[in-house]
Amino acid sequence: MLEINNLSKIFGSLKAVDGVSLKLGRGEIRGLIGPNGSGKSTTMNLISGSLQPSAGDVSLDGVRVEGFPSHRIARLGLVRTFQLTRVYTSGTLLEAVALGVRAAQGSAWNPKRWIPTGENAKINIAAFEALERMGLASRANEPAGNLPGGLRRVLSIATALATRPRILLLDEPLAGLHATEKAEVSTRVEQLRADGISILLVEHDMKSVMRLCDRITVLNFGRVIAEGTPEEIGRHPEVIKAYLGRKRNSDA
Amino acid sequence: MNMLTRLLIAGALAGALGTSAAAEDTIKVGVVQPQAGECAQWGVPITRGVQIWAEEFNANGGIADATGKKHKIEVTGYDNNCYTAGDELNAFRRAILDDKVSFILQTFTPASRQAVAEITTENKVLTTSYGAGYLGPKYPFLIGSVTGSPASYMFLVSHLLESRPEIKRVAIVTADHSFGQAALAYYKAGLAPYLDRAEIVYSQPYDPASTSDMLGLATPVMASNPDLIVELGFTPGQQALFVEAMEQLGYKGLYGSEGWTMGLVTERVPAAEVAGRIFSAYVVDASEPNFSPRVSAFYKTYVEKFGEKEWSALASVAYAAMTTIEAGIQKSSDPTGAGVRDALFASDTVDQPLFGPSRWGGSEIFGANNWLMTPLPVYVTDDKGGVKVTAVVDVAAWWNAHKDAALPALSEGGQVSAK
Amino acid sequence: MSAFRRDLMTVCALGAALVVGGFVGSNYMLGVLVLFGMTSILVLSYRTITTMGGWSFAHIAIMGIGGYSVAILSKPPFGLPVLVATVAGGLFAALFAALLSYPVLRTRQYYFFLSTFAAGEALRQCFIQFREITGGTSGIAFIERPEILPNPSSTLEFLCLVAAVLVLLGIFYASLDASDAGLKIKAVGEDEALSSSIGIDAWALRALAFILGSFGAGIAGGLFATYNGIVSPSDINAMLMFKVVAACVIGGTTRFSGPILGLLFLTLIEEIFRVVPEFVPMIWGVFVIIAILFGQWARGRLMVWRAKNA
Amino acid sequence: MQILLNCLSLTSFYLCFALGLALVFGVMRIINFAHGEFFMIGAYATYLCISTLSPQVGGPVAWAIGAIVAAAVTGLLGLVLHRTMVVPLGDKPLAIFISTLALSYVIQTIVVQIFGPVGLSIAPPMRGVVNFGGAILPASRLVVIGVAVVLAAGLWVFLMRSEAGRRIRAVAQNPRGALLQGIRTEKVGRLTLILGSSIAGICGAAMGPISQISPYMGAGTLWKAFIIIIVGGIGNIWGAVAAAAIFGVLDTLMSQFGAGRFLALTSAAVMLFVLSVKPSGLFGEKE
Repeated sequence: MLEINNLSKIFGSLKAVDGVSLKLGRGEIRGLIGPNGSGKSTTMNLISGSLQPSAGDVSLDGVRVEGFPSHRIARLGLVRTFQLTRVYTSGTLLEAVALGVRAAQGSAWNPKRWIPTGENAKINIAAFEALERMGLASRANEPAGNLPGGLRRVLSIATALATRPRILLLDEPLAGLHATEKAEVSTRVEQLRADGISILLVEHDMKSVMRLCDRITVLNFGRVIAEGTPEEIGRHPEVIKAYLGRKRNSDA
Repeated sequence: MNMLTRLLIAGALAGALGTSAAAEDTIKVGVVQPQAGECAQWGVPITRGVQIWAEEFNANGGIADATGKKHKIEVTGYDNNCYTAGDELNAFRRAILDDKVSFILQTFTPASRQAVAEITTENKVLTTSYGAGYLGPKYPFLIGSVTGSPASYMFLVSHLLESRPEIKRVAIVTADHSFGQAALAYYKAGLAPYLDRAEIVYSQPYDPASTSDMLGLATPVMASNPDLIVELGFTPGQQALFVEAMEQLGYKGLYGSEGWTMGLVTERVPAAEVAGRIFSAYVVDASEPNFSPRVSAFYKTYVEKFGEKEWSALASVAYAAMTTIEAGIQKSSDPTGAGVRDALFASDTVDQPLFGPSRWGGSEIFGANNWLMTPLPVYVTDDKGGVKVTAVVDVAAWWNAHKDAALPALSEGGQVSAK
Repeated sequence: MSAFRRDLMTVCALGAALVVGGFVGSNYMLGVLVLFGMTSILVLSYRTITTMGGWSFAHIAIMGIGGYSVAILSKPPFGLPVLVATVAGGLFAALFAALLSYPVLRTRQYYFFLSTFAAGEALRQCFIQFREITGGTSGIAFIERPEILPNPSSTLEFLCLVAAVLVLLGIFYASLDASDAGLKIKAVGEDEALSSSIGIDAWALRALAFILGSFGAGIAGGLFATYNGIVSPSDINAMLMFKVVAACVIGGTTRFSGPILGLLFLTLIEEIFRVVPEFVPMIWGVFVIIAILFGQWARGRLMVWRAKNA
Repeated sequence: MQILLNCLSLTSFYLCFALGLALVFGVMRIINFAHGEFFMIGAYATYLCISTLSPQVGGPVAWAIGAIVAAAVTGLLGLVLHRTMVVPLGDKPLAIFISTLALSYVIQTIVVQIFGPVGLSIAPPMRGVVNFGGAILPASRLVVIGVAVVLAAGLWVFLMRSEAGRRIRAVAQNPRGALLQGIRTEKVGRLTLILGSSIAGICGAAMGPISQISPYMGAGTLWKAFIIIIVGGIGNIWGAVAAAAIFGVLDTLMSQFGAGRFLALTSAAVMLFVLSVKPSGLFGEKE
């Protein structure tokens, strides 16, 4: 269970994120939307540890984690993907995802980890499962280098999944996908909820957001201007104003 | 960066190694000096000096040993990557093990000599230098064939103190590398006997890498207002810059060093202004005509072959060092390292072709008399930018008279290895 | 596992080639092989550091620590046997790398080379300035050969020792490369942000690679010291550093065979042009430039080929 | 007073070393390891001009021609470097670093073949000494200070005022952002590299008469320039100017008061300290 209380981040004089609070329950899919520059990605970076917050706190199952480096937060079960997709391209898809499985295990300093042990098989099975859940199993042994854009994004989700996270932060997972791929990825993301993984979803594709999310938080100029179920958000005057600029006289 | 480049490499591997076949009775001489890189400005003139020495003999059929048999001399230069001790040893291995040389001329610095002490003694290769630096009873094949550095600094500064009673304050400006350290110790040893009437007012070594600011270096030296400045470690160009900076700061005293490239100095400071004030003493300076006709003939051949701009006093120093070996070869019936060594050490004096009779010495400093103390000519600048001999120091006599005062200064400077 | 086995093969083949070459070759060839063996240890340990994406320019200075440790520890008042001192030298080098990793590993890319370049120079200055311990610019001489050698002064036996140490260290680095830690180090080298986002402690793994690589450099430094019998600040020279970097650049660092072939190529040029040593740096430089530009062009070509028939 | 003048002249030397590199490094985030060699080529170009022309036209004019020739030659080299290395290896700073390192050895060997290994020295075109209340400042050093000040000020005006300058600063702050604004970063990169290289050439020409020029003088200057850039701070040309001043004063005082031989050690120690405290340097902003 993820809990954020009036998180804020100031760059010089700009309050990029200003007192954002949010609670994410087990297995819940929470949308985080807002016009460009509303602080969505900054909030993601603050939660995942890529950026140090200026104020406010982040707690994971009651444990305060704000200010932790991102790898410690990841080990506590909160993993994120990037807006500009980042994927390991030197090896095959399986090897890329296997790194996700290995990532959380053991400390680098213990010499036992310096010897190639036999548990590669166990790791590869876990990696294969992660690929299967994202529908990439058929391409497991292909070089990850020449995956088309959309599939690279799916692979990055699979890599994050391989670390068996409790909370997954997805940064525009559907961007750059065409209709059929979008539908397929949305259903797979929905299935994740069944395994008890809670998801914070930043996405511009309103149709998918409305369909996928249990609740939605709307940001504008770094502040939360609305929170509620997709239906409430759809009709919320503030949200429409934020998106369409000023409210056009009386209609709508 | 991948398979394609590796194929390229595999192709080039086919280049076979060529090793030269060694002719039978030629005398093979190795010169281990930097042939490339920053220090080539010292190494290349030294190698050329030895090559001209060899050509003089080869021109009339080679050098005759005691039995009258003539041997061609073959000189090969080996690079020691700017006096790096490890590379010095590798160059020696290459020269001794592969090319089977019987004589080697190397630098005098203690580090380089210690690195090759064992291999030269094992293979009986007579290794000489234009100075002593490091010798030892366990290493009979390490010898010093002329007074040379670093001892020449001691004899130069002591000669100046004796011949110029008005000198009261002396500044020693040396670089912080192994040459500089040895020079600092020998300068102090040369001054030790005269400390009752003269004092050392400046002796801070400088960082050789940061000589871009010569004025920053000269200002503290001028602040100690010395009568005599003795230097070691500047390249020829830096020497000229140092003199220019000191003159600009109003210095009127004397300068002393192992050698000055007067061409560069007079470009910056009018010759008349420094006439009679710049002294040098380093084995022999061939550009000065009347010390020894044979050496000035060598100077003409060098300038003819390589041009006046490429001249460096070190070439004549190397030439002089080889003349001691020449004396040994001519007196021995078997021109190998061991044979020549026995001939040279048959008696405790050697009739040196350039300097005349000189005694072996150095036991107090190195524990073995493997260093030929040849008399040391001292030069001073004349008003036309040239140099002329002002005195010839009887090195052995001075050493016997003053060694008790000089030895403590040398051991304090870490230059004494006699047990 | 195949990559791990290929690396092991390369290392054992190199060790065997050194020993066989030693028995067959001429005296001088022995010297070249010993130097090649020791420099290979240096290049392999350097490759381990490059896998984490950092091209350190302090490698040769850190090697100096190994050399000086052997020089100091094998003489009174310590009097350790030379081989023990060599291992201690490796540990000291690793310790220094650990200390250095704090300021240096915080930097990225271009700053990493600059700061390691300057740290190496600072270390070389320490060897010069602390005269009482390191003997200043004339260094420390008369270092013994390892006692366990039946007759220490024989170069052939020393060559066998170098080959043995090379194979041992090679196996260690190969296993590290294929191990869990090794894969993570390469992951950090490929994309640090992604690695830390999925839970890999990037800083710790970069430090691990830097320290373990420096351990190898320390061992190589110790071997150089006992072989040359002397260690001095001038041994730490830019030409050797450039040779190590060039070997990794020309040969490529994906597998062990890359740097070794690169080093062989450079040594061959050095030997062929022995008569005109002043041209060697230029020829090395030209081949490094060709390798980088050609590699870049080839990689572009490879990308296109892969995309065409993906 | 003399110490003050020495500090001033040493600061201007260090500025000469570091200015060109700071510009290129600041804007394009690449390190041109051959920068020292451009400095050296500038010095040799001036040497050629002075030794051939000074009999006809006299020292100062020959030196001026030498400086212009130096700027042109090194500028051209900068262009060639940009075309052959920077463009194909644009986004890989490591590859550029190592290939320029290799290039520096190639240039050194070529210059040795032409001019010989023995260092040469340029007869100082401007003789004489200027007196400031007892302390002296040799004319040729005044030239260096003048050149350093003119270059720094000129660069400042060029960057702040001119159109091309603004484009360079834009690329420096945010290469991608600049690209989006339609700035042709490659053209700006080429201009920067030509500018940086010719600055190195001019500084080589200015420093030629007061130091011994040799094919290997580049390496020493480069090391100092690296230190100044690291301490000065990332991408910040004025940081480099300030760092040059800091080291100018520090090194002069140290050699004045007898710690001359520790110069290299302290410079490296200062650099390592700054790096561990503030990785982006004293005046640089976080990357």
